[in-house]
Amino acid sequence: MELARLWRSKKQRYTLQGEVCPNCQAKIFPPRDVCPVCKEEARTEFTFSGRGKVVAFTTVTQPPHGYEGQAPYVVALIELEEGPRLTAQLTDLGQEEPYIGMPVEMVTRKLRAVEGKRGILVYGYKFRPRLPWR
Amino acid sequence: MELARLWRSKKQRYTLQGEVCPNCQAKIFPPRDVCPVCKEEARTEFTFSGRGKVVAFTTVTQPPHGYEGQAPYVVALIELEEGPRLTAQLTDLGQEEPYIGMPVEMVTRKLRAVEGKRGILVYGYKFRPRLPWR
Amino acid sequence: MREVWIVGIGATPVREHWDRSLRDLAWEAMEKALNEAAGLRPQALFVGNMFGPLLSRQAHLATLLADYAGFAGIEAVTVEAASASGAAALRQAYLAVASGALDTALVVGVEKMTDKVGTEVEWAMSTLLDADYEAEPGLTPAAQAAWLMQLYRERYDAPEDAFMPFALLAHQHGVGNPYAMFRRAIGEKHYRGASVVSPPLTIFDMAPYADGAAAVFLAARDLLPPQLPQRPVRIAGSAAATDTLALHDRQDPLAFEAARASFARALQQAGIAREDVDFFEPFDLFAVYVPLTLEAVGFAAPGTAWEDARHRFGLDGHLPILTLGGQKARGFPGAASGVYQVVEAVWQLRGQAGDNQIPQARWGVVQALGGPASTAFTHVLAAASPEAAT
Amino acid sequence: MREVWIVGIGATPVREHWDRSLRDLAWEAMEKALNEAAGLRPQALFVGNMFGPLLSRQAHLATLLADYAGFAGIEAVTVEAASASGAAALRQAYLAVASGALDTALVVGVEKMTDKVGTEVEWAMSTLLDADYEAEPGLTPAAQAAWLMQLYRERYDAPEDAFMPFALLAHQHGVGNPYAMFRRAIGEKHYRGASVVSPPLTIFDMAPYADGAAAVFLAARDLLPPQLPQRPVRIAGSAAATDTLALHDRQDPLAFEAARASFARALQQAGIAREDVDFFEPFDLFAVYVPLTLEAVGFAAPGTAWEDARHRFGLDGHLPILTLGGQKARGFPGAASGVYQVVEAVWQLRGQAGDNQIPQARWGVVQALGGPASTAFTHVLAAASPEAAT
Ligand SMILES: [Zn+2]
Ligand SMILES: [Zn+2]
Repeated sequence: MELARLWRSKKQRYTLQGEVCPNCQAKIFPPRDVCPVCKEEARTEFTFSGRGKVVAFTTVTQPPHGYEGQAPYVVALIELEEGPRLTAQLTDLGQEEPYIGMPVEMVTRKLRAVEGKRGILVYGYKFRPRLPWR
Repeated sequence: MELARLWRSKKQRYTLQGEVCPNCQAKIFPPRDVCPVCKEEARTEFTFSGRGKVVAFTTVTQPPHGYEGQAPYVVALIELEEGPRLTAQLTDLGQEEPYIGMPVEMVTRKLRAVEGKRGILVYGYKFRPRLPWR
Repeated sequence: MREVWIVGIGATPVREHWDRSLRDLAWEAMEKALNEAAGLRPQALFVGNMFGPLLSRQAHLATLLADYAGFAGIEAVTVEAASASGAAALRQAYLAVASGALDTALVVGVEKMTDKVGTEVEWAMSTLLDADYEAEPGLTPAAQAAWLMQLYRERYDAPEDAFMPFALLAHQHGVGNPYAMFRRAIGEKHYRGASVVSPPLTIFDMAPYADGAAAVFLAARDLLPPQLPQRPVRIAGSAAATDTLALHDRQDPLAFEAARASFARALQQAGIAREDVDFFEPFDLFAVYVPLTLEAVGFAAPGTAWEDARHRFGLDGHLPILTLGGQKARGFPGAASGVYQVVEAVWQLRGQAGDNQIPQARWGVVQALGGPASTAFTHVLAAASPEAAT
Repeated sequence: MREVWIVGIGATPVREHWDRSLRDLAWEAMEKALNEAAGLRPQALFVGNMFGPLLSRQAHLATLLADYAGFAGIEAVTVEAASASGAAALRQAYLAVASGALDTALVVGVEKMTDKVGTEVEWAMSTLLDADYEAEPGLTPAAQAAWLMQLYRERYDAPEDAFMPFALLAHQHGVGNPYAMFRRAIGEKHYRGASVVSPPLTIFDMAPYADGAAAVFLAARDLLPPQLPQRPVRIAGSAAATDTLALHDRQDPLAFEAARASFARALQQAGIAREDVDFFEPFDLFAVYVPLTLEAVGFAAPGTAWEDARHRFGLDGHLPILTLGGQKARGFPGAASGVYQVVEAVWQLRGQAGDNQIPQARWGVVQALGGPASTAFTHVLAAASPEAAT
């Protein structure tokens, strides 16, 4: 079911909403209430641009239950232009091969079906290739 | 899924197979490799008669996932005539109300459907009323 | 062994916190406890949790919480002992500090019971039973407690409402607990009209499932800062015991032997007698556990704990119990419960229990159970000074 | 703190034990360990397990196992720290005995990875990641290890087969381990032809999921019976550390900082230098963890551990590692792995490692990781006498 858990992280998953530290200006994603840089409280909301680049990537061929329909899919370590890194799938690759340093941008896509709830889908961020100057 | 786990306990669930302690003759159910009475090793198989009586009982109206179809059902603490106690559902009660001391006997019945595996059912022991002299 | 003291406590209100995650709840409790610890930093984090993997897809929780809190690399483990998990985490932290290996440690009990609903939560609760021989035939912890009610009444010829006083007492005391889920006293009419879960057990014979986190900061005696914002409380005794996991394997289902054994050992370590105990927090996940515990540890003769119970075990009674509402009124946030009990006992020993304050409370005893005393953890807590709380 | 010694060990073969349950496997390991303990009885049971609730519907496992083993009421808890759970259980047991609260304790790591199949097991493995920000987008531990391989090769300009020596070494050493799942050496051709899981990671870059149980019996020094059937081994150092749970939150994903910190603290406690270590058991759930660990703890310079690795880290090398096959060849029985590592190190320090014996082994270091060194537990084990194993 997990509906409550998924509902809670909606803003993060739909709009890359993180935080900015009011003390040291560090940008924070995923959100955490303590700034990882200066350890001060950091609850000021900050929405990320969604632009970034690929740091590492691979393809999942043995997926967890619930992700069978999408496999094989590409999952990447991505660095946002504001600094933080996150984990996301790459999408809309077409014939393009991902590569280290590939410029990408965030889009909202279906992630998976919620187990036991026919028809309830989880949406969230994925990243697609972008032209470097966009 | 749980198929391996359920397959393992087949003999216990289908035929009440337990153990008898070769040292102190204690009858043991559910099976355990150490005799709970004398602490010696006890791996000799012993099949119980399936006759017993109700020690305590209640009705489950808020069942775990997988048991919704059967609820409300009666679950009882049962003492076998060979001594050990076990947990089982009462079945075939008809219009009879269970009571403490009610004589019962073991039957094999469907317990539940295995999650995620359409059509795979778990069978096991339940107990039904018996006439005291049977 | 070194003396171990509680120098900070914290907790969240107990609620259905749909909008809050495990990490979020845990951090609120941990931050409050840290704020009382006068600048001490924890060298280790001990997490009590049982349903993270099943209900929130999250194992490896201790590392997540240490990371989220910014504790920069300290050691962290999760401890599980069913519904006593929070108390089990406290005991491991206590042993680590008592050993001299660590000077400070933070304990947090946290649970999200409401991340899934209804039958999924009952599935999770059923994992606390013997999977193959109790859960598989469809037993639930509530049904098991219903058996105990039936067996108790049968053996002692007790009346139908023998367990009522413990629910009424808890709800009466919950009024004074700012973190409690239910802060209204209930009457006999409410109790008798409650909807049945597993007869004879009704919703008033069991605690409501809920979310919450509670934290306790421990320090070795020599580390105690001279200027603590709050009076510290000493852990004078700590003990644990088990019994058969399955109730059907128990010689006598009504003998809470693990409750008795861990209580006796904890008091022995503290060097006190049962008569010295100023208040007792038994584990009322199910109301029937309370008389069985009181009788096992010797606060009542077998079959008699329910008699005149509101008088004997109320705040003005000979032995106050469930002094801030217990699980019944505060709510049952799974593994966090055992830590909430300690937080509440610390309020009493600091003199911060408000309307529920036990005068001159010096010795408080807290006991958490996993299942029907399949596991029992007992801690004896001592007020800082001979004057005690007032 | 009191000295703590290992007086008994036991384990089951590592296999897909379809026909055996958690309690059955655990009891085999515990019974073997008890049989070596010359009549000592455990005062507590510490269980390392992470997937009981998810894969076998069984929480409250420590009480079940204490009950099943006939330990009549002793205290029991389950300890979870992801794939390091077994080592975490050992550390809690060590602290309990070191503190003086207990004289003896039994540790058992047990896991049934095969009670469910394929995607269900991957779901369980994914709970070890950050549920909301790693697992939800579909990351798996294997994919995360593939990133590390890519990052390592990128940074150090390492060749495609940089991780091959660690797989070959493990399989070569597994031949001599009677409990190992795979007892055949593999060649470069096998390695290069292996099927891909998450490129570049193949099935030879990761350990196979399996079932098993391993147990270790601890006693305080003053309790050591004069006539032990086996030479005891001393726990000379024990330490743990954490890092960020999510790899994306790590400053430098290739810096296994928790591995470094816990290794350094454990050696410091033991009073030895890195040069004194006779053999090392790193945690090769994924092959890439091995060079990252060797470089973090200082056994190799950054980016160089793979070079000439079979020579340097073989049984005749300067620092033998994975001396009985590691996770790769022995198999990865989840939480039990950390206890298997200790059992194998004890064989070395007793001189019972057969064809794989390290001559004159006096100091062995064992390290278990939860995730990519999100958690690290290090134990330093010392042979009983200065003569050491021969
Ligand atoms: Zn900052
Ligand atoms: Zn016997």
